[in-house]
Amino acid sequence: MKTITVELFGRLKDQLGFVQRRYQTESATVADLWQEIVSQSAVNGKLEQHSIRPAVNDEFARWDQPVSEGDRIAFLPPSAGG
Amino acid sequence: MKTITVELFGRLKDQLGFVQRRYQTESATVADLWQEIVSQSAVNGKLEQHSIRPAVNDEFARWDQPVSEGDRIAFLPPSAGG
Amino acid sequence: MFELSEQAIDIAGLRHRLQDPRAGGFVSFEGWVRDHNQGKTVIALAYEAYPALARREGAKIIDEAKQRFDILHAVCVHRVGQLAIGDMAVWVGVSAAHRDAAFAACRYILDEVKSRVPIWKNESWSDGQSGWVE
Amino acid sequence: MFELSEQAIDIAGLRHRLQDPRAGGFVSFEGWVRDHNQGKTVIALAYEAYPALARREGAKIIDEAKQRFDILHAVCVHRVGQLAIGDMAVWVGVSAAHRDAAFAACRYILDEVKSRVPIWKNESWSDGQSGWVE
Repeated sequence: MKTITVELFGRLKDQLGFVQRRYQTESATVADLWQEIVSQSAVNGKLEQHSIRPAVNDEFARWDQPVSEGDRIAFLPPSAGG
Repeated sequence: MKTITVELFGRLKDQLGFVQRRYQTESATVADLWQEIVSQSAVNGKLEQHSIRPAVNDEFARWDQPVSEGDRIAFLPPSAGG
Repeated sequence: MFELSEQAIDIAGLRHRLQDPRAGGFVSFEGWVRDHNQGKTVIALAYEAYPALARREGAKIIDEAKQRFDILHAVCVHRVGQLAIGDMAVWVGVSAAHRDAAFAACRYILDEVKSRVPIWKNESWSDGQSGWVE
Repeated sequence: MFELSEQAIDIAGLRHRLQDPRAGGFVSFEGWVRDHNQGKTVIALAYEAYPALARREGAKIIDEAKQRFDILHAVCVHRVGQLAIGDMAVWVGVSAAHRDAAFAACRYILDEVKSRVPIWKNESWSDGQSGWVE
């Protein structure tokens, strides 16, 4: 069991109902963690993985990146700056 | 014989040695007038008609425009703004 | 230089970073908050950023522009927080010896910032609703 | 709006002519006097215009840009008289609902003004000479 922090941005905060949360997880990869979070939520709809980009410890990350103890893992919807 | 005013801009002032001058001319068209001015000058070189644009009374004009009494006729080298 | 700003973007202060005796052209873009979007009347909006990532990705885009185009200086600043109609949301300024490079680099920076820098927009509409716009 | 100016171009005064609640993008170009041109070191320059024709041709270019591109406002001011290195020789500003039109129209106005508006440039070089540059 690893303790990590999950951060959400933009619409994901509304869809999943939190901004930042500490998690106890056994997920091996970032993708597994995302599926775990989505499966625990009541929300359907636009939570498809392909529209989301993960970041780990303030760096863009791959979905297959391993989850390590103490990681700060963020999920980002498409950018909409400008 | 018509009395007109000729105005020069940019390098033409240096090449032909004046800025503005009253002329007595029998030239029928703007092109004839240009040839008359060039033939009276000592300058050779870049006085080819195709690089010059004429204007009559503050409007761009055609080379075959007739010269009328009282006209203000300007000869403009290529623009170099910006 | 790429920055996030919680205050109104100070163009005068930024312009002098772009001045250079070798520069013949300067192109700038300003994104303003407009009063309509996707058929709705917008009354205000808020930008949220992921600051650490946004700054790093923004700096990377500026570097890319300097490598791809023959420019002298490039700056981009993006507002975060609450904005009103007419407020400046983003500013991009580029100076170069020649205008072609300045136009191309300004456009490149703007397009890349919009698509790659993690910033999100929450609009407030005239019907009392609000929502995230992507 | 197209103008010739014998004084330094006042950007702040011009920008407010382009503001509009419908505008989402604003693109501006500034032409600066640079310290070199065609292999020579430039120390100063002077712009001469044919004022009546320049104003009319400039206004025509602004109208063309408004017809060709989906823009809201467009302004161009060109300096005449003596300028030093770093001085602004020309300013073009365009506001539009969307950035594509603003970029395209700004570029169009600049290119057309450079080639069509009767203005000429006399450069002073570091060798003590000066001459008309086309």
